[in-house]
Amino acid sequence: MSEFVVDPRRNEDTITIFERTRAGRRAFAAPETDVPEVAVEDVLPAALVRESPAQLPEVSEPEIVRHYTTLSSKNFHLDEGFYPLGSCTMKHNPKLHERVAALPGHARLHPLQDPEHAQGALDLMWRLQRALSEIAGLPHVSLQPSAGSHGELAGLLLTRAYHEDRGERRTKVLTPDTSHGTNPATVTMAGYEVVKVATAEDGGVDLDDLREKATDDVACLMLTNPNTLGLFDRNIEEIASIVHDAGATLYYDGANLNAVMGIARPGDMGFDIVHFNLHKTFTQPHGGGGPGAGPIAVSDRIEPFLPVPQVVRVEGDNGCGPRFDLDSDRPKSIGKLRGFQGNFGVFVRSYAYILSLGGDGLREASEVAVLNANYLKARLAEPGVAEYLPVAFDRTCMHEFVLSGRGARDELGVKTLDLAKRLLDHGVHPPTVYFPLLVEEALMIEPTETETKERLDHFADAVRSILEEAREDPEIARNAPYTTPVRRLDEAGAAKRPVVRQGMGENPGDPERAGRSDGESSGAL
Amino acid sequence: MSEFVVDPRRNEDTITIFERTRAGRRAFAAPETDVPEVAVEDVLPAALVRESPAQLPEVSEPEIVRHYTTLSSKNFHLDEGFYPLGSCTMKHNPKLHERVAALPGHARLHPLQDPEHAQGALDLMWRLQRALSEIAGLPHVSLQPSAGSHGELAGLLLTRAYHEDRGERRTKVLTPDTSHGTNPATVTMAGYEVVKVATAEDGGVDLDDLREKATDDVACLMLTNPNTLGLFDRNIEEIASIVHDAGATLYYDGANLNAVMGIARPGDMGFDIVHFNLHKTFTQPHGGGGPGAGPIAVSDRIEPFLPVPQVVRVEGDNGCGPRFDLDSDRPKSIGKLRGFQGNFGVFVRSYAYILSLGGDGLREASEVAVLNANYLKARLAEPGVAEYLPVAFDRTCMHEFVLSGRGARDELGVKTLDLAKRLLDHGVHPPTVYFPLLVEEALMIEPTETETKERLDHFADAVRSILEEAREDPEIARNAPYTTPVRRLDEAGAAKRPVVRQGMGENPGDPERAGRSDGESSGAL
Amino acid sequence: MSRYTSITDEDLKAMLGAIGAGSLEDLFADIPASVRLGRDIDLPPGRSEQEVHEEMSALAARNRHADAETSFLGAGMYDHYVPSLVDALTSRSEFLTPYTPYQPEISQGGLQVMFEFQTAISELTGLPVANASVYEGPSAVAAAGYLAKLETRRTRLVASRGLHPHSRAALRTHAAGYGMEVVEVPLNADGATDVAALAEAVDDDTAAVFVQQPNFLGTVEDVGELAEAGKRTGALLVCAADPLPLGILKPPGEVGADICVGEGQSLGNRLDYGGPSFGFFAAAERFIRRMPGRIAGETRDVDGRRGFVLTLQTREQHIRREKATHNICTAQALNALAGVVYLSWLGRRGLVELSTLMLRRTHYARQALGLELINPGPVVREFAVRVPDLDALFLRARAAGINPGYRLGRDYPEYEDGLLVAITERRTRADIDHLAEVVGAPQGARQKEAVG
Amino acid sequence: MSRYTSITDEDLKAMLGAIGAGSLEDLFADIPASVRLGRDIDLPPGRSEQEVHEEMSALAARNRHADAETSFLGAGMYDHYVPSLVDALTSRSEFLTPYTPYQPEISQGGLQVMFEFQTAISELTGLPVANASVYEGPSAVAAAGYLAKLETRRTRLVASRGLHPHSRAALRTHAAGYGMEVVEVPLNADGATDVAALAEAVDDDTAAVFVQQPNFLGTVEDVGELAEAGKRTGALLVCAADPLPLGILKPPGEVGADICVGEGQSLGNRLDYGGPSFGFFAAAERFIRRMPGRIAGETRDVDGRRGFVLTLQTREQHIRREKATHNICTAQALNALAGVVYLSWLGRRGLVELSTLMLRRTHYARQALGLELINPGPVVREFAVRVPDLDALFLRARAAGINPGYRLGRDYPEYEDGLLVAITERRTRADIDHLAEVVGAPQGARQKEAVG
Ligand SMILES: Cc1ncc(COP(=O)(O)O)c(C=O)c1O
Ligand SMILES: Cc1ncc(COP(=O)(O)O)c(C=O)c1O
Repeated sequence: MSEFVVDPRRNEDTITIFERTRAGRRAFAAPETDVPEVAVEDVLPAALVRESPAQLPEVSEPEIVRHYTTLSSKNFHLDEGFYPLGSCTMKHNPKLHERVAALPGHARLHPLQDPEHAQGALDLMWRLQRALSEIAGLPHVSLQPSAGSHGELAGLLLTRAYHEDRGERRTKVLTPDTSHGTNPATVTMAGYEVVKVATAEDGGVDLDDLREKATDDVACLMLTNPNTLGLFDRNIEEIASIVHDAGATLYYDGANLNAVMGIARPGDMGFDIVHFNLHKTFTQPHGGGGPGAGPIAVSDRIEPFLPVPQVVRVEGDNGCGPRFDLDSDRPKSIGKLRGFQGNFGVFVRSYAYILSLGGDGLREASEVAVLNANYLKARLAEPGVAEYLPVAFDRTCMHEFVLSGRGARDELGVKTLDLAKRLLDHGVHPPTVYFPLLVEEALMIEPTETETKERLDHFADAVRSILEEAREDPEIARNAPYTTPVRRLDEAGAAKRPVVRQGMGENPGDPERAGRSDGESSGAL
Repeated sequence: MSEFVVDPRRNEDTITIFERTRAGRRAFAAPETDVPEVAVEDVLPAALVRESPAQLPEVSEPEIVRHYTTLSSKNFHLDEGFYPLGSCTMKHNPKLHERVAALPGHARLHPLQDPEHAQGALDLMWRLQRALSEIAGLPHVSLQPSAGSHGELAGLLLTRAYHEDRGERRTKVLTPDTSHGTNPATVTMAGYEVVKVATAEDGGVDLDDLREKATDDVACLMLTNPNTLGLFDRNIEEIASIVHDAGATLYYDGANLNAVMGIARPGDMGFDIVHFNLHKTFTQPHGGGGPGAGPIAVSDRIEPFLPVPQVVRVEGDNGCGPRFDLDSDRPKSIGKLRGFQGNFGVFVRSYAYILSLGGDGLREASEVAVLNANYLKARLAEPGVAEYLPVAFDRTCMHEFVLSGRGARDELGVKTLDLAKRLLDHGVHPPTVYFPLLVEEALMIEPTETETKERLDHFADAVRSILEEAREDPEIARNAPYTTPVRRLDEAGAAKRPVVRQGMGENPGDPERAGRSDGESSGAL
Repeated sequence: MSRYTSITDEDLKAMLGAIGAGSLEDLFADIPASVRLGRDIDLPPGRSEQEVHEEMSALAARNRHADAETSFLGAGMYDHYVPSLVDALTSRSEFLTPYTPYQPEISQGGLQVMFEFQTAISELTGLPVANASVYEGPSAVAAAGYLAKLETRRTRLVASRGLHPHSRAALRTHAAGYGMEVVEVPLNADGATDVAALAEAVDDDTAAVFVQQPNFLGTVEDVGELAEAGKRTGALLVCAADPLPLGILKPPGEVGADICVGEGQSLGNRLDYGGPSFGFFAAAERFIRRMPGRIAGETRDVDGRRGFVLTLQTREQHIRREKATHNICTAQALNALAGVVYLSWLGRRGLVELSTLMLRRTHYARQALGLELINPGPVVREFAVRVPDLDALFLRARAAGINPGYRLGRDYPEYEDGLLVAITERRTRADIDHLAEVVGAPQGARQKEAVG
Repeated sequence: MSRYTSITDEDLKAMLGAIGAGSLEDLFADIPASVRLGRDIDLPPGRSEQEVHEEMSALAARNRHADAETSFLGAGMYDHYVPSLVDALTSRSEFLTPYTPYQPEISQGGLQVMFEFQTAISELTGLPVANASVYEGPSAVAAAGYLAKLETRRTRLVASRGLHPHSRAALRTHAAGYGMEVVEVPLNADGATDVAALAEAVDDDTAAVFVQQPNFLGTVEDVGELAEAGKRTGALLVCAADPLPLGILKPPGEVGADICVGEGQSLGNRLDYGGPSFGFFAAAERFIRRMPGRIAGETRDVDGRRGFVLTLQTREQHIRREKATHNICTAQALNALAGVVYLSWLGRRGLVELSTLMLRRTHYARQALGLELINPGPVVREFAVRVPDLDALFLRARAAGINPGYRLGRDYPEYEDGLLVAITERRTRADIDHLAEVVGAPQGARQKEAVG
């Protein structure tokens, strides 16, 4: 049966909201003008006035709703199925969090409201700080950074301020070759030079290489533990002492904190600075690329340099309870990383999560995350799979693990990319691919604790069936996917001749556009 | 390429929430028990206590969310595309309405709250009553009925009470052969006998037949105007006088009110009782089969019999504003059709709609609804379509129109059902089919005012292309649909051996169930 | 052009051209001038979304809702906690905006939900067949009366005074239509249905007997005993039930009820000042072809894939017209969805845990208030007491931010001084102690310390 | 087992078996005992959804939000009406729960949204290339400084004091990292950037000049004039802009701005006590390969179908690592979605209508208050006045349920008695007159009658 018979809509092109414009349509109605109708020209110098209006869409409410609803249905999402995207901790996003974040007392609170009328918000931030401090095992917290990499930057700016305060100039920052791209990028932005540290046989930091490179011009070692291979570095204490002996700070990239909550704490491992990804470990929904929040926890020696403002708790005198305030009077502070108090809406969700799970629940989350990862690792170590996708470092993993697609590529001619694309046809999100870089054809798999055994089994079965299928006919995987709204896209072409915005006709109702839209009326809805 | 390659998931069976059970899983956590832990057996006689718990699902929150999210994606819905389901008025459901309905002052108000603490709700109901009264052209309104057919029943119970109050016994109710099924069904439930009235050449009521049947044992004529053919009955005044001369009431089925708001009013046409479908004309979302609301408007002579309670407005004495109250002291009332005050949440949405559109907007809605219907009718009267789908009664239509699939069936061997099923592959909802009964292979098409010209054109083009396709190969339509989650279903078998609930194993974790679920782990997610 | 319509002047010209009409006006030529309105509807002009939102918010602000006071109001609708996932799922436009599933191929979501809902209701009531919802509680009772008429052709309906006053009223109102008489049976001194009087009341022309579990006073009825007495002469036993307590109470279907109906609000639905919620309707196998409303059934498609359809439609108005078993068309699908999602959330054990918590707090409250009991018998979520000076109590309670409950005198002259107090999982021991304090119960107050 | 996990005892046994581990404990063998916590985290035990909801509601109740008072607070975030369709669409889990679109075939929704967002931002700013969002306003300013450094290799940044204090602070904080000095240029007597002083301040080592439109006091700056003065020595002109007033103001890109960044909250995002919202970043064509953050581009798939992908990724950290143009990874996709949905809702004409309404009410308010103006020049949505006794005004205003605005003294010693008043479409003439009355402006009061 011809593809057209099977889905007449398949031949259609998607169109943008701008292309739905018809001059005169509108979704907005302005509130009544209840003041004198001064003309813009009368109060603004002509030179400052826009000549022709911005070419925004002209579409009625029903069609805006349909446009974005239809677009949404082209996204794979966490509420649809398994999403084992390594390093991203795609755990369930509880619906309660959206409800409490939407309470007017939270959602409609102005960031510059006097602290005396924002006591609930400040108390919430204070409680979240205390909870994160306890989880990290470090005494002081700033919630300000906007995401993980913003937290990394804060960490290095704090390190610089700390050393400068001691009259030291340090120029280098060490990062393992397994580190996430944001680490080296942050180093450069913070004005340091990156020095790579090698990885040892067992997947941990190569201690000899570290000793060699931990010179007195090194400001910091940025580490992820468990690291991006999903392995806990057994030598963490040794590493800490080497770094501290060199007078450098030890930075903890918290992206993998989901493995160790309530089990081991970065502070107890010797880390000076930790960032949290509230949008990973603490269930802020990812939103297709944000928002997130990257609070940091630090040791006493780093505390004086924390960004402003800091939430402070003022004990209530004569019987009345404590008050909360914002303190910006911190002479040694590195200043501000962003406006206002940070991504408060994210704090609300994460604090609700901590209340829901409690101390025991957080520990259980980490235990189950590690259990699920090791079970899936075991399922993928079965014959029929392991030959093609050997695990990169064969150790008990923590919350995630990394396979190498070398075998599949060499023996079946199916690259990791092909495997990932074919997985799309099985209704699951592929793992993180081609990272970490030191693993050839890497597949980085993080199931998280909120998945069922059935989901893990289904994924393992899907991988197995794809490999079986590839033994028969590797072309099937090489040309996958088949069931998605679009199939493989020309990324090279997109980068060579970038089209990064909608072309606009002379005016929204113009022929070119109309042309587009006849296209539409013949089907592209 | 085999279908399995194109979509490995296609071979899977859906499973129910009950089949996702694994003993011990849970989404619910109970609030703390802060009172003495008396045992159920100690306070309830054993004879009254349930022996084994109800076999509800045992599933965690993430999997409940995925289950119902995945199910939802198997529904075609109004926010996705064109939904010209005749007689159902599938107009856009403004998102504002969901927001205001969810305000705690509305959503969390107990129905038995003292009126003095429910003044906002009673004021809203009062205002909605006034607005509906003005739109219908009848002085009195009761919001109580739960849907259109409940309103119909109210209308006939009122008619009965009215006649009995005058000491009359009447046994028959007239309905045109074009009437909706709820009309005759209501007649029987109200204890009357149905007498059919014929339809004339022009699609209106056959006056001679009406005169003949309008005897003095007739209690009421139930009419839809415009009728279910989408035609306005030009003889409405004549009809009214015939009915009234017979001493019967004239009932207006308001399902088609969307055609005439602000243009003509049932009260002015001579109707005594009108029901509104707030879930059609006034945008209450249909919810996949409700909720709705079927308020009624009546003339003075019917008013004494209206259901209780009635919302009353008490003018405020000495300067303070009016108060609102509930009046149940109405001796001639037919009583209660249901509990409490009716579907208040629906009233909130419909009142917000009336505020948004205003008098002028409501008229415009009807005008555009009629424009869209006549335009689509014209597009479907073009050669290539009209031969196969002639319009049933060739007159200017109102908000909807009816085509006959006779031609397509006889010349192409494609029945209206086949055409409808093939439309599913084009991403639009089919029209209402096989109703009204007097039109062979009927297609009843109601675009509503909130559709764009592009949507109408796309639908017309789709119908044309299906007919063209059928000229080549009628099998394509006969075997359609191809792109839906399931294809044609065995309805006869379902009715012959009804399976209307999930079979349950001995206990949720039992083998049978587990069996089901291995099925799941091999794919059905 | 309004913000919900899309016809531009250009569109209008083109469309009128295609129609062959000169103006919009022409399209209404069939409407006689004599019935034209000939003026604008007398309503204020349309307003912006923001302004409408402000107006609606101002109205809402004039209601004292369940979060604005500590409320012990029940009497048919209850202030239960509705979990977030219910709102998250029912607000998905895939569930919110479709019509009744007339095209099963593109309605499998809604149809499977109905099938799951029917299963859950069947489990709760102990009856094998349930429909996909009816309007709400009292009209469901009336629908049961109609089924009894069709089934037995008899003309009398006997109802316990323990049946919700609104249910009895709706039954009378509907029965007046289908031509039946409703007789009431009193409650005994313990606030339970008087079995002897019930046995008395039924005769050979009695089509059905109606009882409620728990009854309006909160008394847990011995449905088995009532069934025995009520069915002597071949009448059907109809039990109206609050579905939540069925988590721990004997399912009516197991002790002789032929039909079990009820109000579904307590299952994940909002208070909404009384609606929309849903009614449920479950019955014994033999009534399956006499049931009102939609029923979803399981089947297979041409490719052998499992699927669901609306089934047994030959009962329904759109097919059977005047011979239909009921006239209902639009029902309460979205509310029923909330119900089955809520029940899935509670789960097998959660339902028992929640019912047990309510039972415990109810018993705690009953003695904490220290008032004379109207129904000393077994209760699970609600109970009735006599209050010496009810008006005074209401004044004190209101001042304390408490709504003490429902005045039984509104419907029961025999309980002029009666107060009906409802307990849910939202009413904590502290709330109950606060009420006790206001009531002036010494021990109520004492327990307060205990909690503090 | 928590309500978010699903591993039953049975599952656990089976899974440990498959792993070949004796216990959960075994899986953590790699963690040295010496760094084990060895106790439970010191946090209260987990609670039910209902209890958490109550706790969070109690916290929220201790905040005075924008509906609980008549607020004239702005200063970077504004109380605009967010239409319902924004919430309805951003709450769809298809948008809410996916990660950054690394697999374009199953992320076309998010990618096309980015493309549409980029187009809208480009239209507003008058610059051809925009990215898919950065964190928020002030850090976007800092990101522009980093681009200027990479582009020019110079070491000085010159910032007008009209730039938001938080933007200047963030610029200093980040510049300390990438090694640049920040110099400030004062405002003139009219509350606009002092052009002469600006011309003075720039030299051959100046990488970029930063101005804001409208500036922090609400003054509409003559960006063209500032660009001329600021770019003399080859520095880039960076304009931070409030996107909403750009509906009527000259797009910075048309008058010499090389880069336009800003805070996007005013476009359909909540106040959220300061975040999350989004920052936008637009620039001239020649900077496209130096932009920070994600950029979506249009392309075709193997079947020739139109599609979108993340493009120009060789700028980004995951590919270029230490050579990346910025370290940003997770940005603000969901907030940017709210932004483009909001702009689609406003539409081509609505944006102008809304901006015009704000302008008119702002001018009405400025004279209604009858106070000495700090910035007599052109304003559109916000203005600064001197108040003889600010503390007294705040006391009176608070008592009247009004939040009169922002105290400039917090950041500007030179405006110790300054009050910054913001107007949005939510502040009606009646609200303004009420404020005027509290301020004690005779004519403010007079106009009140006029409205009444
Ligand atoms: C190991 C690691 N570090 C840092 C980051 C950056 O965090 P964010 O995306 O919140 O900036 C990530 C995110 O993918 C990560 O996986
Ligand atoms: C003409 C007509 N009358 C009555 C009804 C019944 O209305 P409801 O479904 O609200 O009971 C309908 C609904 O389809 C209808 O189309």
